[in-house]
Amino acid sequence: MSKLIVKNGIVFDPINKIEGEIKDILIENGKIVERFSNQSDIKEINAKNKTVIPSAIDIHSHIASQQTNWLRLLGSKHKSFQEYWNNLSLEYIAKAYISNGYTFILEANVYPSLSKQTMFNFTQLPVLDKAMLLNVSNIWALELEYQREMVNEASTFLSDLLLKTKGFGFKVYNPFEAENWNFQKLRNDLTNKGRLFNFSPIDVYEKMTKYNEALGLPHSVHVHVEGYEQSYAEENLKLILHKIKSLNLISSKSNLNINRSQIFHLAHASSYNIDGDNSGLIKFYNDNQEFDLDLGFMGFDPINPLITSDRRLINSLIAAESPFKVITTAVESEGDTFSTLRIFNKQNETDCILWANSLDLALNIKNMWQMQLSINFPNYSHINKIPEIATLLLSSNARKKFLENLNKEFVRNNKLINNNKELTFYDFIILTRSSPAKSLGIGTVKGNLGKNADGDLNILNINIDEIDTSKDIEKIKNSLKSIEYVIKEGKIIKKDDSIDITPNGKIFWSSGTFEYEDKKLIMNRKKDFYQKYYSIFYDSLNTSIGNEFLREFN
Amino acid sequence: MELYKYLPKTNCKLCGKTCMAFALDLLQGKVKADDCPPLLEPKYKKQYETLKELLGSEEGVEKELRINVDTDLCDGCGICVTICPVNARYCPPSLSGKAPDYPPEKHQLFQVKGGKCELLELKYCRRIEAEGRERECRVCETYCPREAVKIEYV
Amino acid sequence: MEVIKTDFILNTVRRMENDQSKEFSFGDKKSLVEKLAIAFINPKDFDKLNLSSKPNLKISSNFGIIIVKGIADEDVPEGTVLMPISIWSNQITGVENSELRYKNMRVDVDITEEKINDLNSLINKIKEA
Amino acid sequence: MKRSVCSGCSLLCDDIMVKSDGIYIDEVFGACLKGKEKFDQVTSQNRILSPLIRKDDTLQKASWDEALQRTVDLIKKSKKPLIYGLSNSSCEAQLKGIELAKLINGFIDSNASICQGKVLDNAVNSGITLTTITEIINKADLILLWGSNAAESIPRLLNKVLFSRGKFRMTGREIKTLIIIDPVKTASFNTMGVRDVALRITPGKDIELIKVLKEECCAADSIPSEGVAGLDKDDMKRLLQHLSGAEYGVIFVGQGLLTPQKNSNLINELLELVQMINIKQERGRITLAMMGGHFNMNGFDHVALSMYGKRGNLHFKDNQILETDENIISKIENEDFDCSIFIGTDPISHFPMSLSSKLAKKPIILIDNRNSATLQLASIVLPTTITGIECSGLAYRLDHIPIELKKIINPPSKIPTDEEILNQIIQKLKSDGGN
Repeated sequence: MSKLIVKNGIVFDPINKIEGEIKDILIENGKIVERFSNQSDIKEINAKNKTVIPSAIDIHSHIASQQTNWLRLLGSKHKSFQEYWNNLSLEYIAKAYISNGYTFILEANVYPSLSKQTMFNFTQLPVLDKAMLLNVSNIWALELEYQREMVNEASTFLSDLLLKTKGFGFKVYNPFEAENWNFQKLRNDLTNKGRLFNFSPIDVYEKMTKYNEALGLPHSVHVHVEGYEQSYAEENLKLILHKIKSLNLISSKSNLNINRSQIFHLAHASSYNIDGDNSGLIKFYNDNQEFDLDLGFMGFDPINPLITSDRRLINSLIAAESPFKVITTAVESEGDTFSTLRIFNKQNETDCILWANSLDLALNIKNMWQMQLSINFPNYSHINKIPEIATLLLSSNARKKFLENLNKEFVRNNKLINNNKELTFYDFIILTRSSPAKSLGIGTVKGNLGKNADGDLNILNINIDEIDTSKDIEKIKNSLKSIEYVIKEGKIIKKDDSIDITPNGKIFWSSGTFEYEDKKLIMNRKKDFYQKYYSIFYDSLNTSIGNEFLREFN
Repeated sequence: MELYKYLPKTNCKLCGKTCMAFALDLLQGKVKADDCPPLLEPKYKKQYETLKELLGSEEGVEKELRINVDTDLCDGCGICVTICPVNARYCPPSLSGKAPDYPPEKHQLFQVKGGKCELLELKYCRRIEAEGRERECRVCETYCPREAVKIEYV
Repeated sequence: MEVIKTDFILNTVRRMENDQSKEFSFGDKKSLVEKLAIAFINPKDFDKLNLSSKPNLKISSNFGIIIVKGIADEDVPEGTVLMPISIWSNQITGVENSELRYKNMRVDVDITEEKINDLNSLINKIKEA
Repeated sequence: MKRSVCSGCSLLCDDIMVKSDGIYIDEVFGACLKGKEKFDQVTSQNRILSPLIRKDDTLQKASWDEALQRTVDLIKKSKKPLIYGLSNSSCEAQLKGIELAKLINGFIDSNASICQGKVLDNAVNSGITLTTITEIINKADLILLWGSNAAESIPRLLNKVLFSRGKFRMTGREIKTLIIIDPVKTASFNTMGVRDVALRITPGKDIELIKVLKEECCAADSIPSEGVAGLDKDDMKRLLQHLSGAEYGVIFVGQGLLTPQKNSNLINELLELVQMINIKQERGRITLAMMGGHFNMNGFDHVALSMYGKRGNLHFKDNQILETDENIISKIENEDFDCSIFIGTDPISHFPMSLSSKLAKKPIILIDNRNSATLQLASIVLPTTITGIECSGLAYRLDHIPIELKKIINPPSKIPTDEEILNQIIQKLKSDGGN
């Protein structure tokens, strides 16, 4: 069987608290081992004076849902989209991720009715391991469970839904926004009850957090707060965070060795403070370790696709007379989405503030394990911007240089220029590798170079010990830009410029650990609901994806 | 106002009201066709019979309800299955336009089999079991796109 | 008898009973002709053309000519010919600006005693064209 | 008795019940006539059960290996092959079709491009608001059939969208308004109630109606008193009232709207009208739904988009995709091909004579399960299974919801599926040393 040894590399493995040790990594049958079962047929890579790190993990992306196809359709008439995003084809996405050292992606927003499309796309997405989160915040079948606390009923149904669709967890996003059939009138207060429902959005956030912990899923509830990039978002976010905090929940996975300690994951946290003042959020996170967030870096690309369910954002984009058109879809009473294109401009003050927010959070939240680096691909940035983002985090000089090209008004008002804090390389590895793995609950196998973890790693052609990461930014950037080796489960996926996309990746899924004796009764009730109000039977959600693609994770 | 067509339209007021008002009451089951004296005259015989047929056999058992489905015309769209109020009450799937389960419910009137509509149990039809206005139900006939369903009294 | 030539609008449709893709049967070309080599017109047009005197309709467009059986149909508005989409209607539909033209086309309609084209002749026509 | 999915049309009803012993289908419950006919195809005398090769101008039975070899030889000789169809195949087969096109430097497209795909193409220019059937069931109070005869093209559609009783539309048919815009009085007209609106438009004048509605949307009273497109002023007023007053309206775009009219882009105008109404609307929204004919009309669009970022018209050259303005029609019209492969479609029945005769001049490879006009002209015929009955696979419903088709019975005499056939061709081409 296949054996690979990576010799004498300078290893960074934050999960095992290894910071720059010279060490051999042994991989046999895709897993990291302490010693090989026998000494024949060992492939060797000499990593002397090179840096060995786990493969990166993207905790928030939109790459394989139906909405991504609408983006591709919209982009097919824009030359800059085709050139810069290469039509956003699945193969291109996979190659772009691999060349930046990624081997695991989370598709963060899939409607249960469309999950089969995502599964089908996943099987076409080579090499990468992947998982999807189901968006259940608008599902009518859970109407009663959102009104009253019904842990058994909700968890039974949600668990079965994951089993049927092979999802990994849940996303909450604009609860019951679909009640507003028109585009204009929007709810201002999250505590207001819905027009047609006897509960408010805040109930959904609260109940889903509880149900998620009752289910014992690897990942916590994955939350997007409505009104992002708008002034409403800050209030909404505060309200939700304090509400969840008042529940006094603890993570159902905290008994594990490499645990996820959070009960609540906030997606692209950079987009909620439009005024650029993150101090409240930073204080909250420093005080409350049971919350985590991803940073949502913006990259100022020539053109950005945008998938959102946020009407406010879309309305503001339309109002600004965008030359880009919107494809609006309403999916089976599970929610509305909008797909369009947009451009972030370095001379636009708001865009600059959003960009600065990510850095502000990353530099001021004390616990690195509370944060993950994400770019909300493809909404905020192209994955190729990761090396540049790394330099911004590691070096205040790089930051200052970047600021020179931004909106003058913004530079004058923003505090970022005075912040000289710099992250270490070790911190960067936590943000991109270890922390996402931990937050997703897959830290035992991913983002980890310890025994029994998957043999997923990157070899950078750079000796981290010999350089000053805050000064030699070009070296850091180059080593991340052209990663020498990307290895997945012991196979060399990328060496220098050649990328091998033949192996299949696995789809991670989980249905939690919740068991209930009256499961049949509850499921029959739900099936009746589907029978009465949905265009398909509940059982038709069942996906028959081949076992060779699946990997169950609990 | 199909019923009005078949009244004598003389406005003789022998029944105490205009023909139009009489037709409305007739529709609501407040009066019977026999309450119109001119209608019983021989020259209105044909109209009287049509009217009786339209109203159903509430006054006697001399005529039997039939729902004929022309299988040559029917394309099995299942609109009759969905629209039939009796089906809707007993087969939850038909609420969302789905085909009912098989075997059919006891009260189910229609099912689609082999691409054609099939009449199952006529005795639960509203024209037989319901009261008042509901007895006038003829939705299956009204909405059939292929005009394949016919309600008749023979 | 005087020949009446009238301007008509041709529309092609797919009706349940005249769907060629389903009806096609090698062994039963007759039923194919019965169900597909037809054109529906309003009864008033039917009378105007004096169609009962001669059995068939000759429909000609910019793209070609076809002979089919005329059938009176009240649902068709006056001045319109309705044909099921099939190899017969394809004789008079065409391409404009790289798009198919198969609806709302101007055609001339005439009555004729000529025979309805059968399937083999049409297939041969395609082969030989 | 098993619940199954019907692949008779793009509605993909998942509520039909099939009684089968695994070899034959005994009875089908719940499916409409169109669906039933699909099941009848299994044992139809129209079925092709053996590969056929044209020899001396007649089609003769051949062995599978011989037919496959001939196919591969033909493809290898071809410089500009054309692949068309696949709307009656599963997404898995469509994927293989694209792979084949890439391998042989071919041009590939699906039936959607001359049909519902046009609406999506125009959505790029003017945006679009789409909806799905559950939404319509539960929310819609206005159903507009524009140039589409739903009752006959998708028989169970009206049953599901118009007669169903949704969560917010408990009274069902009573609360829903039906508007039909069609020159011909179709079977759908019979489903109208007293409050519904039938608009018998003059054929080919839809564009004028849309233009006036757009003007009326901006400035009141621009409807000429003599009316437009054969409709009088009152009709127009009612139509506009319904459109701008609906809480949730859905326009079903039919074939009648998809043909070009007077050199103007009708679909674009319609989409713009809908956007205008939606921006003005305060109570609700108007959405669009498309009515594909073949059961997996939307599948190819999604497969092609996720693989190459293009909805259709994929033109490959040296493993790269070429920018092209050409479509299947222009390709045939300009005779820019030297061999054509049709999968599950019957172009000779659908294309005008001018195109058919051009197709007939070049060799035709047909992969299909039934006799058709195209078969009469094909050089090689490879029989295939009926997707949705004899093999499973993914398909997209008319509202772009993915539905898994189920295998019910085994195909006769071990006929391979579309996917397997295409794969065999690909493998053989590769092992024979490419083209």
